[in-house]
Amino acid sequence: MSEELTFWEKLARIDRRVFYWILFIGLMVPFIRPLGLAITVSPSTRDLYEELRRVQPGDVCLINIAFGVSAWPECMPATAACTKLLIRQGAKLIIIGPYYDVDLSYEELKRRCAEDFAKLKYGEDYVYLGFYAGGEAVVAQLASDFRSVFPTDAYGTPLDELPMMKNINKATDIRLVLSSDTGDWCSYYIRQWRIPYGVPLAEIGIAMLGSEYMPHYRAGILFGMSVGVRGGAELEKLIGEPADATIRMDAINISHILVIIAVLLGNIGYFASRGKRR
Amino acid sequence: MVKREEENMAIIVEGRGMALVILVLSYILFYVFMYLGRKGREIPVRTLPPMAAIPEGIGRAAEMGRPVMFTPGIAGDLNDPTQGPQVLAAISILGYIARECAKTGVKLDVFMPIPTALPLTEETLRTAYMAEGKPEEFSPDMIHFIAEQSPYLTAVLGYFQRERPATNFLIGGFYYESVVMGEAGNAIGAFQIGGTANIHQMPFLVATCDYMLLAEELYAAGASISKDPDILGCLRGEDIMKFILVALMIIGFLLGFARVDILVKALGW
Amino acid sequence: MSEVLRREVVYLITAITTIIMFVEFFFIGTWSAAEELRTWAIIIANIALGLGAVRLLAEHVRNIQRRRAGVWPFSIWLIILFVVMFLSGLTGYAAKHDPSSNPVYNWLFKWPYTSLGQTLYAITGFYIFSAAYRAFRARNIDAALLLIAGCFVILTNATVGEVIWSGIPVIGRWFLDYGQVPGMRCFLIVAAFGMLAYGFRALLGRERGFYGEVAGE
Amino acid sequence: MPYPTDPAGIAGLWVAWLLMLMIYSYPLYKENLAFRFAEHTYIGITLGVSLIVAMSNVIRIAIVPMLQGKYHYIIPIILGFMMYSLLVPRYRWVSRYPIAILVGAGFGLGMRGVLIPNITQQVISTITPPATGAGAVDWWNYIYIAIGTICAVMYFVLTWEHRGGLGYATRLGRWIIMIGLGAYFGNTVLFRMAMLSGRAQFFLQVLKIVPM
Repeated sequence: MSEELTFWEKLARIDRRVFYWILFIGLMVPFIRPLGLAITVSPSTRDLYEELRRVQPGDVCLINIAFGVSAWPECMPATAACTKLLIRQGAKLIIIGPYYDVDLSYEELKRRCAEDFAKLKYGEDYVYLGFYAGGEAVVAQLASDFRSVFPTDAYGTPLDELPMMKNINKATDIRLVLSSDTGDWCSYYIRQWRIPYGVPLAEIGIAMLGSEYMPHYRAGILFGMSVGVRGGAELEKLIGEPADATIRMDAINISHILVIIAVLLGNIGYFASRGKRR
Repeated sequence: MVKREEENMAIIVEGRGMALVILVLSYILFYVFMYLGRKGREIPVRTLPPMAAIPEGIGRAAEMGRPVMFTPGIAGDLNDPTQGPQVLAAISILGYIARECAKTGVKLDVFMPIPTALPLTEETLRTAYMAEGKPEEFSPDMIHFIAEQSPYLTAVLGYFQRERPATNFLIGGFYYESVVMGEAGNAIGAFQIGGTANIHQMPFLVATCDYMLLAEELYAAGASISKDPDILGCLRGEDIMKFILVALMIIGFLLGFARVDILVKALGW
Repeated sequence: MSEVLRREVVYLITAITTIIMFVEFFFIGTWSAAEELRTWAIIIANIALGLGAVRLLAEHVRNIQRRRAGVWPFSIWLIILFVVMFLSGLTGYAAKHDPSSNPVYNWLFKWPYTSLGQTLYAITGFYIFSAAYRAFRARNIDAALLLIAGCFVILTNATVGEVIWSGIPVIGRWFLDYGQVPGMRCFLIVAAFGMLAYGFRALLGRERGFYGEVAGE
Repeated sequence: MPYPTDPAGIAGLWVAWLLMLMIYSYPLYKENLAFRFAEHTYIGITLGVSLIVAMSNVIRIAIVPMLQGKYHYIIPIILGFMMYSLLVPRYRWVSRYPIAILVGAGFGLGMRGVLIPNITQQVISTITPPATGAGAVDWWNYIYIAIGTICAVMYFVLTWEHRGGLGYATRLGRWIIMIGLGAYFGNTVLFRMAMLSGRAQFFLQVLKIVPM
């Protein structure tokens, strides 16, 4: 170990911390100076957008915020873009979430769509039912009887006193469900809502779920899919309002290029030093 | 306690018939080979390099005079359908690790973020130290509990650089902590053995660990150490089930070209 | 007798619970026992957290008593914070059935707690970066395949990939949509059999490793 | 979140910012007193939060229904407290009873849960040919997935030696697995970097270099 390392060997053994500093600083650059690289819209996002555009005024849509505060950078842009679009289509919204910091996420969602929410009246155009716990069993329960899971909204008002909820109590009363997940919630909705009741469903959560639910999207079980922050950026492009995700895509690009460079350096160092040893 | 409300001709829930067939068939095969194994029938088993490497890892710690760390990942409570069994399998492996540590006198630290698994962990360690004739060396202080995923991760990170374990065992139900622990462990030069059945974390444990128990190997790990006829018999049964599935897939694959979907329908029964 | 109570009855309870879950799944009918047991398990797990808390606090009290170098002042800090958090949450809960109604709890939850959560969740970004640097080296065919698939997907997810070469997203998407399917599918299948066999032994009371018993003894 | 205006909010924001830097001092530098401070802060706060959440869960799931007439919920509550027998050496074994129920429920749900999604559905998807009118590419993918899955499963055959035909199949299986792991790894990079970029953005936002 103590012997003098050649340049190539050093290349294969760069201290991790060098990468960490470069990465952290590199990720800041686009926030200060956006690069604005072009974004192409993938088919799953386009299908999502097209279906949301078919929503009629008065249709009731369910938004499941199944991510915690920690996943805002990844999940919030797509959720916000879809919410804006639905409000502009005249849809009525029910917002729920299975994480106990969902109140914070709901406030953030409202803040990001502030202009749109300003035109709506709580209780008539949208309701926030808040936190629910219990996994798949509760999702099943929700499909057959909303009021058994949420006797009141998040502020303690009984559902019957909310004009919008008058005739809404089960899955078939809902036009479509958007689930933004970091975990398995979409599969609960697939099994408990989509399959038994045929309620249209789309996943708008983290990128890893993009691979997981791709087969469902291809099989037509999900009408569309937004994959992580990239999906968010595509949706922002489609509704013509570049926001958080569009800027973040620049950061993603920089970080991904850095990863590729690191991999190249590692391989160059590895092969060159191996050649030397021989 | 159990009541049946409706009488119906069909007794099996629609769409679950084939699942029941597979379950029963597997159980029969497991049982038959367990029985044969107990009767003394030899069943060869592929050695699992990660299990063979455990003594090496602990020997390394003994030489360096540093501790050994074991953690099962954040996983989930024991009643969690996917994580619970992984935690139990990990605790079984921990029993073996603990015995090796007791033999060589290496300090063992267990980070256990799952409250329901605490009694089992303690019992396992106690038994292991007892079996090696060193019950006095066991202390519940070896087990560190930290609530929730991220604080647990910070505690492990802090521990890595403060205590500098020579060998880390990252075996169990991992989530995002896998890559952080794996890399941070690498940074302190630890020898690492990983294992999980959580598909989403396999790439990271493969990338950061020296040895890795993938999926089924996690549950079968016991066999390659103990040569227990029960475990070996089950393994043989599993292999035969795999051959049956492979045969079904080959037939179905060929029928697919002719667009005959009889097998698809049968499996969906 | 006590041996039976300590061991055999325990295995029997495990086996009966397992079988009740099977019956509910496969056979038509209303099996309230299964639902009930699941709720019990959730209740037990929630109560068990207190046991963890006792252990965690005991460890830090020991740190303080023994003046463990470099750690014990932090152990005091940890215990103070815990007490503040717990009592303020309790007050909030007692007042309005909502711990956040206490301003101290709310502040600690909203700022330090969520921020640390986001920070730790994001720390993986660093480590995945260095893991890629070290692991993605074409040492042999296995590693080369890992490397190729990984790099194409990385460049596909970033929009910059198609700027470099229009073929990258096409290949990358193939890896994502098809290339990775058989590998992932195989893990699903074999992990399932592993669990079936492991569970079967537990059902028969022959897998006792996790009960602290050494196989064959 | 908008930039807070009240003193408590501003203080909170800066505390959050400092704690973030303390944690990142670990990867960016090394373990140090600042990290240790943040680590213990986090563990302490979280223990408080989890206990409160667990307590409210027990009240909601067990105590309230019990007071409403489901008296048998006293059983799981007693079982739960039996776990604490671990602290009394003489009666440690009592904790095995509640664990037996947890283990049974975990295995029962786990085993029944893997049969359809992990086994039958995976086989069905493997042998379902592409829809009518599919092109050559679809058929190639069908062949790749079927042969790939078969070989990869063979790789996990543990009680036969991988020789002859099985040897070739398992080697191909291993390659297929590596492709899967690589693609999965690559896909996760996106998510992780999005999260970290969120923290980089927060770093700048608190300093008011970029708007919140």
